[in-house]
Amino acid sequence: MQAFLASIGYEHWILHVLLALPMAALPLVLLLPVRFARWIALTVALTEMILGLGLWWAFDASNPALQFVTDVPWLEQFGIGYRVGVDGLSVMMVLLSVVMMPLVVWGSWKGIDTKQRGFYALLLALKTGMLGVFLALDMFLFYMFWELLLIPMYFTIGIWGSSNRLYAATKFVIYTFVGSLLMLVAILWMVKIVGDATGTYSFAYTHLLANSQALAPYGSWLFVAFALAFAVKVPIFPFHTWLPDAHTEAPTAGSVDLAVILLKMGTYGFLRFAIPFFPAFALSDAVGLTMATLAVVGIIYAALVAMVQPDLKRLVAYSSVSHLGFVILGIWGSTVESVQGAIMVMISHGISTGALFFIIGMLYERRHTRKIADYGGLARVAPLMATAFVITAFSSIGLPGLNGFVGEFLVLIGSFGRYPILVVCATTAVVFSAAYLLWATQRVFFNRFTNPKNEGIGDLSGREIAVLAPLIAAMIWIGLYPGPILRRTEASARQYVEMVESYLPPAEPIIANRTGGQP
Amino acid sequence: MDVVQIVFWCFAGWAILSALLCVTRANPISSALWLVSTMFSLAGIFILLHAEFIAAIQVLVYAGAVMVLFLFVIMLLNLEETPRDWNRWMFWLAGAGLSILLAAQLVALRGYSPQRLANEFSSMPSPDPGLVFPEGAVARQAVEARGVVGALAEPLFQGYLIPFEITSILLLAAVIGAVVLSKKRL
Amino acid sequence: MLLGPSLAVSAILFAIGVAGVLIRRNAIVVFMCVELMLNAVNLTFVALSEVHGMGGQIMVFFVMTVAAAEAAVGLAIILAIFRHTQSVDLKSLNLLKG
Amino acid sequence: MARFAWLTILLPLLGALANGFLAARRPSAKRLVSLIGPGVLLAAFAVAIGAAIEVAGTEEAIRIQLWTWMPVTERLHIDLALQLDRLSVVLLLVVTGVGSLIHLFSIGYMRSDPGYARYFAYLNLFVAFMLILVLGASLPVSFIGWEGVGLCSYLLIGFWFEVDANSDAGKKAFLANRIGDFGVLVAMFLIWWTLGTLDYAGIDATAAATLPLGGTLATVIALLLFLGCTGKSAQIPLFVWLPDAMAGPTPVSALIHAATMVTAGVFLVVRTGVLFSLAPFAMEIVAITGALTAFFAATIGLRQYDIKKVLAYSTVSQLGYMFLAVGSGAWTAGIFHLVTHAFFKALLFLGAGSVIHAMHHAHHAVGAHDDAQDMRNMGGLRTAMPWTFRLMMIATLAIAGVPGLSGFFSKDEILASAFARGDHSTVYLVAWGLGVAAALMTAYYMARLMAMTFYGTFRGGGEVEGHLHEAPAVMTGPLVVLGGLSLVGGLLNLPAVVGGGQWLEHWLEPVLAPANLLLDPLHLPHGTTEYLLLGGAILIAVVGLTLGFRMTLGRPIPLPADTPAPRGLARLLEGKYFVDEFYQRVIVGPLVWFSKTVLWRGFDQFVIDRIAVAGSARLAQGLGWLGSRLQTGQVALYVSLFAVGAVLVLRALIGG
Repeated sequence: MQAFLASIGYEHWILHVLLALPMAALPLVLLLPVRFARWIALTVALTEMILGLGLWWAFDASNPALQFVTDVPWLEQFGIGYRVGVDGLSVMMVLLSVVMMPLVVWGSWKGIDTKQRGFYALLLALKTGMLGVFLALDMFLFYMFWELLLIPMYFTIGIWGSSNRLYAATKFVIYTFVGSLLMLVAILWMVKIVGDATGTYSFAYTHLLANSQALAPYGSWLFVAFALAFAVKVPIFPFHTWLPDAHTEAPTAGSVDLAVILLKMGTYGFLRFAIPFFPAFALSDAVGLTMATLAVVGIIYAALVAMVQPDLKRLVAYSSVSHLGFVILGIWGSTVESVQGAIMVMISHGISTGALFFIIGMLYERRHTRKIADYGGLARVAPLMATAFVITAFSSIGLPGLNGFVGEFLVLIGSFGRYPILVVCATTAVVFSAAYLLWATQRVFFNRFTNPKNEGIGDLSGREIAVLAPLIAAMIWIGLYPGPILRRTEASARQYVEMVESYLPPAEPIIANRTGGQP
Repeated sequence: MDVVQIVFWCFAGWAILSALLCVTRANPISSALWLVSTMFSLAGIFILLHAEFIAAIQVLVYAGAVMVLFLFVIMLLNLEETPRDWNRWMFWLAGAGLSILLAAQLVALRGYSPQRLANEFSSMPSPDPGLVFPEGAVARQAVEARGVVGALAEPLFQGYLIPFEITSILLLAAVIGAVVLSKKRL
Repeated sequence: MLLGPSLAVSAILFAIGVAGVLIRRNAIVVFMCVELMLNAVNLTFVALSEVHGMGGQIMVFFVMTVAAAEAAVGLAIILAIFRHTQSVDLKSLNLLKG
Repeated sequence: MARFAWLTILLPLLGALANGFLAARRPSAKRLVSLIGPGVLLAAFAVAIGAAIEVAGTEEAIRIQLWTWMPVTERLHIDLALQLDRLSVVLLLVVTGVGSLIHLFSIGYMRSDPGYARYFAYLNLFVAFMLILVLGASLPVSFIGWEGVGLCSYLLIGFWFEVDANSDAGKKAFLANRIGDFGVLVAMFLIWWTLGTLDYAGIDATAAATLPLGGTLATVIALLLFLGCTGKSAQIPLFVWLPDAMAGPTPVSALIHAATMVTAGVFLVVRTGVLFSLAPFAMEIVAITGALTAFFAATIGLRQYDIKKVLAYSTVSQLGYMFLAVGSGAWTAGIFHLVTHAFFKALLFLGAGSVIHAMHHAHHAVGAHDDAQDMRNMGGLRTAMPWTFRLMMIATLAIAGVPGLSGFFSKDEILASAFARGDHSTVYLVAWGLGVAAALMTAYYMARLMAMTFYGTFRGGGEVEGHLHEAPAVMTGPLVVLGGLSLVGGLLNLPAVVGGGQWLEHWLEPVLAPANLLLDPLHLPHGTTEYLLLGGAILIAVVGLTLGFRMTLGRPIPLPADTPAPRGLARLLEGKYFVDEFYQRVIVGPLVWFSKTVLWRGFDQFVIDRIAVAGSARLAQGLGWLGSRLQTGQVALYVSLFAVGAVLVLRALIGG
């Protein structure tokens, strides 16, 4: 496979095609009659997937450095260039978003009936933005894609959302925007500092990273700015209130995209930008402890609050906040296991929450309500959907053998050395997540069939099965055989940890001769 | 204090007095007329300052045409006296205070001799201060060289021709504006 | 040399004009005060042109044309307002309130 | 053959998938399902026997590497590997053996149930997960099985999900297990960070060298593991879910809540015996909790009227015995009782199942609606169901500890080892005392159960009695086999005093060697004390049984409708010490209230949404309003502002 890809010079054009294709199809969707909108979006998404999957083989797992790097000067006088590349941290996220694209388009096949052209055009723009964020190696380009995402997301929630959508959409945009403005200031200031120190003013990530020690004196302010922007996106505990609203009001496609990709931009940002640029400050004891505590508080708080949610989507939204708390804990756990675990949680959360949202979307398409109370005993009427929901719920709870467990286990076991008490508290979330998801599953699927309106809902249609089947297959595959994914992210994770380790006091071994224990 | 100074101060006193009265009269007609008298006094001063043509224009155009227009409008609207039509005390106070302040500052300009203006200018990186502020009583030599009207006409139609044309457009626009505004039905 | 004193006179006239505009409520009188301010400026121009060349006087010439145009249009506006509100009292004209 | 041990897992898994597919597509294909379900189990049993024969030959464990599960770093490199050694083979045989018998029984029991295929899919899936747990070579792999069985018990308890009580019971079971799993997870992290490995072999090798004997670390790890076991094996703090788990079909109770899943806790303790033996304090905790659970569960069992509830509390009590055994260092006694208990308790449950089945049919035929599981509606069934009666009587004698039967030997050995361990610390003596009392009560309530069900006259009304008849052959067959095993079970580990070869002791010797090395040897009582103990045990069994029969048959047994409301101690026992209500009011209630009002309404919506978000919006509006106050429409105001500006500019220009 590698040979074939190398023969067609795959690594030269793939990243550009991935970025350009949706944008190229955008005008097509807008101009052609409505009937074709869905089909164009689907074909584009499918081609993106087929091309994108090549990355799985073409990406050389053993070399931690950035690959497929292209560096084309763009706004020369400001030192801005079209710099794109991918490495262990981002390759899996690119693959996840590429794979999710056709599913999202297919998932909202019936759900969206008004203004289809606008919807699919925005969806394509969203796709480019998503891929751009993970591929960009130029701070300006990164920021541009970061902001590019806001507009389509705002309109998707604002126009096709449900009852209280404008409030949710505006809140979402303002929350993210305020955060990212600080980041813009930080980027500009950073470029200036490095420019003064080295003479060349450039936005290139590699350039800034190479002489990031020049940033050390200003490290605290710059890190706080970056951290705020990413914290809002992750979302970390105090900044999370936009997520439940955005999720509840967004249409299925919107909330799936939001859950699967947009939330990961925050954590990816920490891993790629915030910590490597200002390691001294980011990894100091105080910051490390606060971030880890916020993460754990977020995990438990969101799990508890999810338990009492009357609305299904809001419940899953809070569960996302709880899962992403694990990622932040993993990042600050600063061991190879915890960072790998963090990346794994990012991927598996995408899959399981994506599937949950698809199912809730299907329920919403049938009954137009998200209130748990309106449902009851659906397992009798829709057994297939009930099975799918149970499998997804258990993967989201973190049942070993499914994908949720792998990530959570690695994060917890990896971070245990550095924050033992916090990890113990985080593990309690294992119980709470089981509580709220099972309680919801029971009240929706497994209790008395009281509400006559539920009589009419049919079981999963062929299309819906086609959307859910790959996700469930992925859950079981990653749950039992995460090897290939872990191998691909290992090199970069190891490189990141080596960089981090030099700034950290060694995680004090609990028993002196611990390392001798290997048989 | 030679004769010119005395005459100047008479005209100045006259101008200031009539200005004060123009502002304070309740009847708009009287205040308009006091304004005309201010203009005449100013024309006098212009002559002292060797700007005879300007003085003539002042009397002819300004006092003659503009003030007549004012009087005509006042008559048209037959405004009678409006006693106590002063703004609330707050604005009165603000007005008085500000004008005193403004006057104090502008009077301070008195100390400005051409020399001070020149070297202040020269400190700024302008092309050539000499060109901007030629020395001595230039106005008088020009009048002697080219006569009262020529001294003004020559630079007007050579150096400032374009602005001159623009003012014609400006006047045209004003005329059209006035017509449009005042006609009830176009 | 009359530069100093004439500048002083023009300053006083200008100040009186400003005071007039602030104090009076009658639109026409306010207008006249504006004309007075313009005359004060003319005086300054002429005073300086005596020392520095004809530029000043030409400026006076332009100021006059502008004043004339402004008077014409201003009065037309006042006429239109008068026809509308039967009064020229500036206090009543506050449609553009915030 | 041992190399194919993974077949034992794959077969039930395939069975589960096939049945699942059938359940989704053609639920009515009952014949095919009843072929696949038990068939797959029997095949797995055959493979298990093959593997057992091969393992008998070697001392060390056979490790079967399937694939690398989590290749993260050199230190954390978890393989999905199975470990087949003497201990896991015993469990393997019990699970597959008893499992297939129960599958056969279920064919008859569940025949009329519409969810037939779905039931067998879940049952097969359960056996597959249980075998992963038993055969797992490392803690995480066993953890897959550990949580998998929790999942299947959730699905099976809540099988008839139409009834809210059942799905509630299922959820409660899973949450209780999950709380236990929290303990196992944290224990795993501690083990990995201290010993650097999670494989059982690795733990056995490095634990003694790394963890100081009796140190806090070893104790904490052991106690956390025990927390997991209490969750899974329903010991004192987390036993509340087992009685409610009776909401599931009876064969499920037999398989999961008697023979296999609940014993997983005991298996884990024995499997990580080294860690426990490094923490004597933890061993004491295990022993005393086991004894306390045995005692309290037995007391509750005295006053229950639902036949399955009595058996459920009896299971909790017997599990308490197993933990007492393991707590006092007698690993073999624990496993021995586990095996024998699997036989007679499964038999009791299946017997109860056939009774309930018969009662259902009778009620159905007549259209009566009394509770088919309430013993007060039964009575005198020995004539209508002779086979079930005889076999259940064997099991009752076995569990009561009548000499000669399997129960006597296993229970006696536990009490003996607890007594022997007594000279180390008095805790064990107290535990022994509780154990003896529990034994007495066990005999009593089993006798009471038999008396109320089979003796006396049928209290359920004449025409119902006419329809009562023995369960079909497919149900009584497994009963007979289990009856035989209960009879013969004792031979597995005949104590020396009776001339037995203690076969199981030697069989498990290689596996338990590392743990036993650390423990100071257990010198069992011999000579006069031993005979005294034996005599005492026999006396207890006999007294308990006679008392049970005499007391229940003596007084007339009221029907459920007119049973007087219990008072005093009886109310306490019948109400199960109100543990459930206590948990609800003290833990669950406040937690839900706290998260709803304080966290969600209070903090999330009020503090963040109202104050932070809406607050900043109002701030912006306020500033805007302030600005608008300036536009008063007064020309004079604008000019004065203009003038102020002019003055300032001039001031700057000239002043300088």
